[in-house]
Amino acid sequence: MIKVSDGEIGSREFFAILYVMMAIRVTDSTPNLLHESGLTASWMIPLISGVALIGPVLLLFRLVKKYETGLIEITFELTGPFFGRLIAFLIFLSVFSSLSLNSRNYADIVITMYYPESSVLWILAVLILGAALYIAHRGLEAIGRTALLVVPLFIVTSVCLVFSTTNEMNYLFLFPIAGSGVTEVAKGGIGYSSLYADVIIAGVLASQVRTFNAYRKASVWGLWVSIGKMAIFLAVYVMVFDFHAVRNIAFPYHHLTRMSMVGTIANRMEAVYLAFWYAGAALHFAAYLYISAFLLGKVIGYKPFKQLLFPVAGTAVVLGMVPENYLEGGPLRMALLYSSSGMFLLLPVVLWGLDRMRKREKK
Amino acid sequence: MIKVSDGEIGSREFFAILYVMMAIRVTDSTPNLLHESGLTASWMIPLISGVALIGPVLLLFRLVKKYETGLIEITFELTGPFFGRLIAFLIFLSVFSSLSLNSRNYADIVITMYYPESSVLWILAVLILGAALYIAHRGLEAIGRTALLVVPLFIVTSVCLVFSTTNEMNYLFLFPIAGSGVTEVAKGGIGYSSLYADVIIAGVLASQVRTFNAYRKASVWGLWVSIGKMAIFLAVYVMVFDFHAVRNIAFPYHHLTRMSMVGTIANRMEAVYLAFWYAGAALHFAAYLYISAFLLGKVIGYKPFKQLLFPVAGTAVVLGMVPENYLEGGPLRMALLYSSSGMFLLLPVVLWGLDRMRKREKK
Amino acid sequence: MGDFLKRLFEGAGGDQQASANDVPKDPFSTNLDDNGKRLEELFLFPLNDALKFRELTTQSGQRVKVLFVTGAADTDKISDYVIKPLLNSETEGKQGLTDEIMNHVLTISGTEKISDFQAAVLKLINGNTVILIDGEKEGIAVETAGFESRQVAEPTREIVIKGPKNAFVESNDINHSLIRRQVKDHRLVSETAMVGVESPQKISILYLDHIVDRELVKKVKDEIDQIDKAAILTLSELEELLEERPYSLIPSTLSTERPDRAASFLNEGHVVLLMDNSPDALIAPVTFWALFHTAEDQFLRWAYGNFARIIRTIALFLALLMPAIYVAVVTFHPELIPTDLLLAIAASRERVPFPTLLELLLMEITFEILREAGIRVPAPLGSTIGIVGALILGQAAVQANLVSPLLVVVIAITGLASFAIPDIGLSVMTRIIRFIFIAAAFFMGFVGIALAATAMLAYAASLKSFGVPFFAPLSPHMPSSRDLFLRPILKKQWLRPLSMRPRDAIRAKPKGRSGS
Amino acid sequence: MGDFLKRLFEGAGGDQQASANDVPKDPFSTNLDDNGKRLEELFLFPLNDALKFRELTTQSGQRVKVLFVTGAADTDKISDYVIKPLLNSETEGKQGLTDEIMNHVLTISGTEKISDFQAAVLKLINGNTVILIDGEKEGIAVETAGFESRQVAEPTREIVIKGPKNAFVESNDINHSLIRRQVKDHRLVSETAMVGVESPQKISILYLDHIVDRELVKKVKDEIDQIDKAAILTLSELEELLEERPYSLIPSTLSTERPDRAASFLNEGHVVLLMDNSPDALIAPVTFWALFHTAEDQFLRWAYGNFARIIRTIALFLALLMPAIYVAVVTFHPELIPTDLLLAIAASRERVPFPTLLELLLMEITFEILREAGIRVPAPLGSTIGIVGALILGQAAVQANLVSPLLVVVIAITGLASFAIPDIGLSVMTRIIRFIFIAAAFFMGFVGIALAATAMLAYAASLKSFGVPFFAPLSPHMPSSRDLFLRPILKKQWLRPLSMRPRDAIRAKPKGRSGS
Repeated sequence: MIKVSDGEIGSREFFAILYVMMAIRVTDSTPNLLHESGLTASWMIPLISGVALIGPVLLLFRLVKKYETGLIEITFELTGPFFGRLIAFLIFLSVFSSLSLNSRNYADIVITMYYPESSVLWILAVLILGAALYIAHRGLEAIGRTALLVVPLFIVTSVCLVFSTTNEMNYLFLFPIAGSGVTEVAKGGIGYSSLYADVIIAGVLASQVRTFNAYRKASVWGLWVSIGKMAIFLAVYVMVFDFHAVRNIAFPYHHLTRMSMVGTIANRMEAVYLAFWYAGAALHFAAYLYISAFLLGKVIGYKPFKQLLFPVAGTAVVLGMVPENYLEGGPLRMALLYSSSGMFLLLPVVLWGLDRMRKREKK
Repeated sequence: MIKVSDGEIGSREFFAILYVMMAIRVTDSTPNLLHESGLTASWMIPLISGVALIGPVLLLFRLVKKYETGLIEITFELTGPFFGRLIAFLIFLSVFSSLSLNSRNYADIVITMYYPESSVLWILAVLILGAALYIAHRGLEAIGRTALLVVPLFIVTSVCLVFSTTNEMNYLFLFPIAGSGVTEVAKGGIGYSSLYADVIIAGVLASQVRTFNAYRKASVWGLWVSIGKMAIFLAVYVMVFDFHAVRNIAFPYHHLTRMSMVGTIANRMEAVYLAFWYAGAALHFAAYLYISAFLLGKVIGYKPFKQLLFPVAGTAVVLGMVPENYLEGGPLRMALLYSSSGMFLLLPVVLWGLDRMRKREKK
Repeated sequence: MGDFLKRLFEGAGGDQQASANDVPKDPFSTNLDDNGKRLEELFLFPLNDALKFRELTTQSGQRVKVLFVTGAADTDKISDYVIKPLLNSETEGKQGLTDEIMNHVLTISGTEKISDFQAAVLKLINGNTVILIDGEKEGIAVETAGFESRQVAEPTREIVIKGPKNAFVESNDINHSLIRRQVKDHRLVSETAMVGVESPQKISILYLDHIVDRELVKKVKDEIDQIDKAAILTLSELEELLEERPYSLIPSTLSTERPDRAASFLNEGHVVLLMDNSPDALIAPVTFWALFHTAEDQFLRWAYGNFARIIRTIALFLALLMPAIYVAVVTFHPELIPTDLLLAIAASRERVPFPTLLELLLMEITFEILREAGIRVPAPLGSTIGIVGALILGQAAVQANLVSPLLVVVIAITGLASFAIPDIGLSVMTRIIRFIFIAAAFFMGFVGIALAATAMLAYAASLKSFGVPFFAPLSPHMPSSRDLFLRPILKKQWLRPLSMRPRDAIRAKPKGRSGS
Repeated sequence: MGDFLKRLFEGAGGDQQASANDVPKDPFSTNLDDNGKRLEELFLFPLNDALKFRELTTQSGQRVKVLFVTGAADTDKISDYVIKPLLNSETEGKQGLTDEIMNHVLTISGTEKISDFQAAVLKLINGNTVILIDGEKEGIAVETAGFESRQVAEPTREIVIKGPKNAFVESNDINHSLIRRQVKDHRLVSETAMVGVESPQKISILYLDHIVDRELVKKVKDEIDQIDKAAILTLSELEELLEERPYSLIPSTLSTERPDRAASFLNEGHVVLLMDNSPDALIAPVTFWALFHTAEDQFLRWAYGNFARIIRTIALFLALLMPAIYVAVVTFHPELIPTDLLLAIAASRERVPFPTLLELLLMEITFEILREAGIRVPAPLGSTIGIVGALILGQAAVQANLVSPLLVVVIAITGLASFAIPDIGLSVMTRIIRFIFIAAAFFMGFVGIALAATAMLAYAASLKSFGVPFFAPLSPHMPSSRDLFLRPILKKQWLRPLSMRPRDAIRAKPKGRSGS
C-alpha cells in the first residue's frame, strides 16, 4: 500500500545512520589506538565502553522522552541560551574535528593502500567530502534512506571478510586474555567511550525521528551492533596478524581485505572491499557533515542551516590537509577522543541533574 | 481418467518395492558368499532358496488372506503381545542390521571402485542414508511410486549389462555343473534363503496393499524375478571372470560394469551404471528404513513411527562405521544371514500352526 | 505473526467504507428517492461519476429510476431493451408492479428481482442495470453487462500447426461459449463461486458430472472457499492461492489457453476453472503427463505425434541433465569420454581461466538473461537480441578465452532443449532443477546426480494435486488410456468412463478390485 | 519567460475567438432560432460544416432542434433514440416540457439538462447531441458519443507469456470498461478533470477510495489543476507536465498499457489517470519496484517468478556496472583478474590502437546506434540490421584490430542485460547512468564507482513522486506486502488495506506508531 511520506525518519533508517556513523571506525586507524592500549585484550575495550555508556544513554532517553525533542533543544531549555550555545559549540567542535581529521585519514588510506601516487590526496579528500556534501544536502531523510539501502550490504561484506579469512586465524594469538591488565583495559574502555558517543550526538536528531520508541530502539541497536562489530574485528585483527604485527600495521582492515580469498576465482578481492568501504565512508561523512551544520546552525542561531554545509565541508578539507602526514593526526585524535569522552559521558548526567533540580524547584 | 488416490499401494508398486529390496543384492558382496559356497554351481543356490521359500510363503498368504492384515498384526493376534513384540523385535534386528551393514558396504564399494579417497566414506554413507531417509519420510506411497518409475530402468540396465558383456563370456566356465556338490549347494540354498526373506518381511506391509490379490501377485513376481536375476548374474559372473577369479573379486557387479562396452563411443560406461546402481541403492535403503521404523514403532508401541526414521538412520550410519573395513563386515553378514534364514523359514509355519490350534480349540 | 495480529486488530477498529460483501443487506425502502440516494452514497456520488441514473415516467405516470455503471453496462442494450419498453409501458398502479414490469414490459432475456442494497451493488458492479420503481420494495436487475473485450484470436503460447486455432479471451462468457461448442453434453456442469473479500469476482467451475470424481470437485471447491484475499484479479492469482505447495517447483494446476485442450481435460475427468479477465482456463488436478503433452500430439497421426513425443522426451532429459553430466564427466569421470575428445577438451580448457563450474554458471546465467531479454524486449528490437546472443554464446566469447568451445555447445543444446518443452511451468522447473543437478554433479559426480534425481523423483511421485498423484496413472498404476510417454492409437484410447467412476455401485467395494 | 508573459498579455487583449472554456456562460434564450444561430456562430457555420442540425416538429406541433457534431456523434444512435421518439411524441405545451421530454420521450440512457452555451459547446464537441426546444430556456444533452476507435488488442510493449492479453485502446470509455472489468468494486472512484485551456480534454482520475491515501489524490489533483497549456493531446504530454523534475532521469509517473497492471496498482493504492486518445494509463506515484517488476512476475508461480526476478536483478547490475567495472579493473585493479585471463587480455589488447576508454565508448555508441536503428527501421529491413550489427559487434571488428574480443563480450552482455530490464524508462535510465559510471571508473577506479553509486543512490532515495519516496516501502521502511526484489507467496502478500489507511482513526496518531 502506497502512502505519502511524512518527512520523518523511522527506526530502521535511524539505526542505519548510527551504523554508518560508528561501525566504519573498524576500518580506519581506531583499532591501532585500541590495540596500543589494550594489547591482546583490545577487543574488550569497546565492550567496556558500551557498559560505560549505558548510564548516560539511559538518562538521555529519559530526557528525550520527557521533553519530546532533540538534545540541543533540551540543553537550551535546561541551561539557558548562553550555556546551551556553549555546549552546542563544544559538541560541534568534537564532531567537526572528527570529520576533518577523518576525511584526511581516509584519503590517506586510499593513497597508501591503493593508489600510491600522493598527488591525488587533495582530489580524494575533496571528492569524498563532495559526495558527502551532496548527500547531506539532500537532507536527513536522504542520508537515512540511502544508509538503510546500503547498510545490509556493508554487514554482508563484513561477514564475508571475516569468513574468507578464517583460514588465517589463530585463536591462540588472543592470549594472554587480559592483555595489558585489567586496569589498563578498563581505563581504555572508559577513555575511548567517545568512539560510541555518536549515539549521544545523534540525540540532536531525536526530534526528527518518527516516534520515541523508534529512536530508543534504533539507538540501542545501533550502539550494540557497532560495538559488537568493533570487538569482533579487533579480535580478528589480533588472530590474523598477531598483536605484535598489528601494532605496526597502520590500517589493519585494509591489510585484512588483501588476505581475503574467494577460492581460485580471483587473486585478490581488496578492490571490491575498497568500493564498499568508500561508499560507507561517504555516508559516514554525510551524516557527520549534516550534524555539524545542524549544530553550527543552532550555535549561531541560523535557521536554514543547510547553507552551512558547504562552508563546513570546505573548512574540513582545508583543516584536514594541515598535518604533513596522517601520523601527525594520530596524537591529535587521541587527545580529542579522551577529552570528548568525558564531555559526552557527563552531558546527559548534568542535564538530568538540572532537570531534577528544576522539578524540585517547581514543587 | 483422473481420480483421487486412496493412499494404498497397488500390486505394481508393491512388486517394485520387493524388487528394489531384493534384486540389488546382485551388486554387493552377496555373490561372493554364494560363490564361496556354491562354486561353479552357485547359480543354483538362489533357485533352491526359492524352492525352500515356497512353503512358508504359501502359509503366509493363507494367514494374510484369513486375517486381512499385516504380518505383525497377525503375530500379535496369534502369539499375544509379549511374543508378538519379541518376534517383531527379532525381525527389526535382522532388517536393521542388514541396513546398517549394507549402507557401509555400499559406501565402501563407491570408494573402492570409483573415488579412491577414503575421506569421503562418511559423506557417502550419510548422503545415501540421507536420500533414503528423505524418500522414506515421504511415505510408503512415495517409495512404491518412485520404485515403480525406476525399476523398469534398472531392469533395462541389467539386461544391457548382460548383453554388452556377452563377448567376454565363456559358458564352459560353468562346468562342473554341480559345483561344490549337490549337498553343499542345497545346504547353501537353504542357508541363504534369508536373502529372499524380504518377501516374508514385506508381509508386514500387507495391510497397506490395496487388495490381497495384489499383494499375492506382487509377492510371487517379486520373489521369482529377484531370484531369477540373481541366478543369471551369478552365472554371468562365473562365465565372465571364471570362478577362480570371481572368488577374489570383491564386487563382481562393478567389475562387470567396467567391461561393459558400447561400441567405440565411450571407453568405459561404469559411471553410468554407477548412477543407476546408486539410485537403486537409495531406494533399497529407503524401503529398509521404512520397514525398520515401522517395526520399531510396533515394538515400542509408538504410533507416529515416521519420527523414528531419523534416529534409525542415524544409528545405522554410526554402527555401519564401526568396522575398520568392509572385510570385517563379511563374517558378520554370513552369520546374520544363516541365523535369520531359520527364523524366516519357520515364522510362517509357527504362526500357521498356532492358527490351526486356535481353530481346533474353538471347535 | 504478531505483526499480523496487530494489523488485524487495529484494522478492525477502523471506520471506513464497507466492501461489496459488507454492504449492509438493508432492504429497499418504498421511497424511490431514498433508495436512489442510498445507492449514490454507496458509489460515492458525486465524486465518482461511475454510477449513472436515468429517471423516467411510464405512460401511466409511474416514476422509475434506471441505474447502471458506465463501462460495465452496455448502454445500447439499456436504451433498446429497458428504457424504450418502460417508456411505452402502461402499467396500472396495482400490487405487484415489479412482477408486472418484469414479466410484461422488459424485452431483455435476463431479469432478476432484488430486494436489498448488497444485491444491488453486486449487480451494478457486474454490469447489470438496476430498475427501481417508486412505491415498490423490490427492484429489478437486468443483465446488460457490456464490458469491452478482445476478439477471439489465435493462441500465442500453445501453438499448433494442425488443429483448432482459437484461444480463450478475457471474457468469461465467451470462454464458456468456446467450451460449450466443444463439449456438447448436457451433463457439463458449470458452477459459480465468488472469490475476493473486498472486490468479489465470479469463478466458474466446470466439470463433466458423469466422468469426474466427485471427491475431486469437492476438494477444489473447498480450496476455493478457503481463499481469503481482498481482491483477486486474474486466474494466475487464483492458481497460486489454490496451490497446496506454493513454494514447490511443481505446480498443482495447469493453465491452458486452448478450448480444445480444456475440453479434452474435461473428458478425462479434470475440473476446469474459468474467470473473467483471464484468457486461459485453469485445469485441476495436473499430472506430469498434462504438462508434458501438447495439444498437437493428438492432432497428428499416431507415428508423427509419437515421433514428436520421443524428441521431446530426449529434450527433457537433455535440458535437465546435460550441464550436470558435463560437470560430472569433466570433474569426476573423464574415462567416459573417448580419449581423443578428452584431449581436445583439455586443450580448449587450458586457456580458460575459470574453473569448470564457474564457467558453466557464467554461461547459464547469460543464457537466462538472454531468455529474459527475449521476452521483455519490444518486438522491433528482436533482431538485435539475435546479434548480441550470438556474440556471447559464440565465437567472440571463445576467442576472448572466457569459455571453452565445448561448453558453448553444451549450453546451446541445453538451452535449445529447454525451448522444446511445451509447458512454461515444466520449462522453468527444468531450468531451476538444472542448477540443483549442476551443484550435485559438482560435489559428487554421477553419484550426486543419481541421489539428487532419486530424491527429486520421490518428491514428485509423492506429490498429489488435489488428491491425484503427480505421475498417475503410470505410478501409481491405474487403468487408463495409456496416453503417457507415447500415445496409443485413438481406438485404443477409449476407456469407458463408467468403469472408472468411483461412485459406481459395482466397483465401489475397495477390496473387490484387482487393484493392479 | 518574457515570451510567456507576452503571449499572456496579448492573448488577453487580442481579438479572437473564445476557447471552449471562455465561451460566455450566457443562458439560452427562449427563442429556438436565436439559440440555434448563436451556436452556429460559435461553430463558425457555414464556413465549418462540422455542426449539423436537424429541425423537427413533434406530433403535437412543438418545434425542436437537434444539434450534433459530425464525427463526434453516432448518427445511428441519434436517429434511433432521439429523433424517432421525438417525432412520435405527443407532448402538451405545458410547463416543464424539457423534463417531460427527458423523462418521457427519449429512449437513450444518458441525458442531462443544460442551460447555457458554454455547456452546450462542451457537450457538442464531446460527441453529445443537444436538443433545443422552442420556448424553453433549457436544452437537453444526450450521450451519443460515437468516436471511432480501435478494437481491444494485445499489448505490444509489456508482453507476457501467461496472463491477460488485452491492452488499453485510444477510447477512454473502453479503457474505463477494461478497468471496471478487473476491479469490481463500487468504491472505485472515477473523477473527471479537464485539462487544456483552449481545447479542454477530459482526464479520468481513478482510485480505490478505501485504499488510497487521500493526500496522494489531493496532490495529483492539485498538479493537474496547475497545468496551464493550450491543448494536451495525449497522456505522454500530461505525464511530462505532471512531472515534478522534468530534467531528472528518474520518472515520477509510469505508463502501462495493461489494464490488469493498472488494476493491481489501484489495489495497492496508486492513482490511475486515463485520457482519451491514449492507449495507456498513467500511474502515479511510481516507485523503483513498479519499474522493476513486470506483470508476469505475479502470473508465474512463486519459484518461477522469483527466478525471473533474480535473473533480472543480475541483469540490472550488469547493465549498470559491467563496462565501468571492466574499465576500472583494466585500468586500476588488474590484480582482481586471474593471471591467465590478464595475460589473455593484455595479448588481445596489444594490437588494439585505442585506449580502453575510447574503445569502450566506440562500442557503446555503436551499440546505441544499433538499438536506435533497430527501432526505426521499417519491418521488412529488419534482417539487414542483423547482418550489419553482427559485423560491427563481431568478428570483423575484432579482426580489424579495432576492439579486443573480451570487450566485445563485455558490451554484448551489457547490451543484453539492458534488454532484460522491463520498463522503457528504467532501461534508458540504466543506459545513461552507465556512461556516468564509465567516466567515474575511468578517473578513480572502484573508488569512483563507489562514490558515484552512493551519490546516485542518495539522489534516488531522496526523490519523492507525489510525496511517495522512490524506494518505499524498502527505504524508508513501511509495512507492506514485501513484494520487493523477491515476492512472497500471495497468501503472505495479504495486507489488509484498512491497516494502512493513514486516515484511519486508530493509526492516525503519528506518534503512536512503532515507526519501524
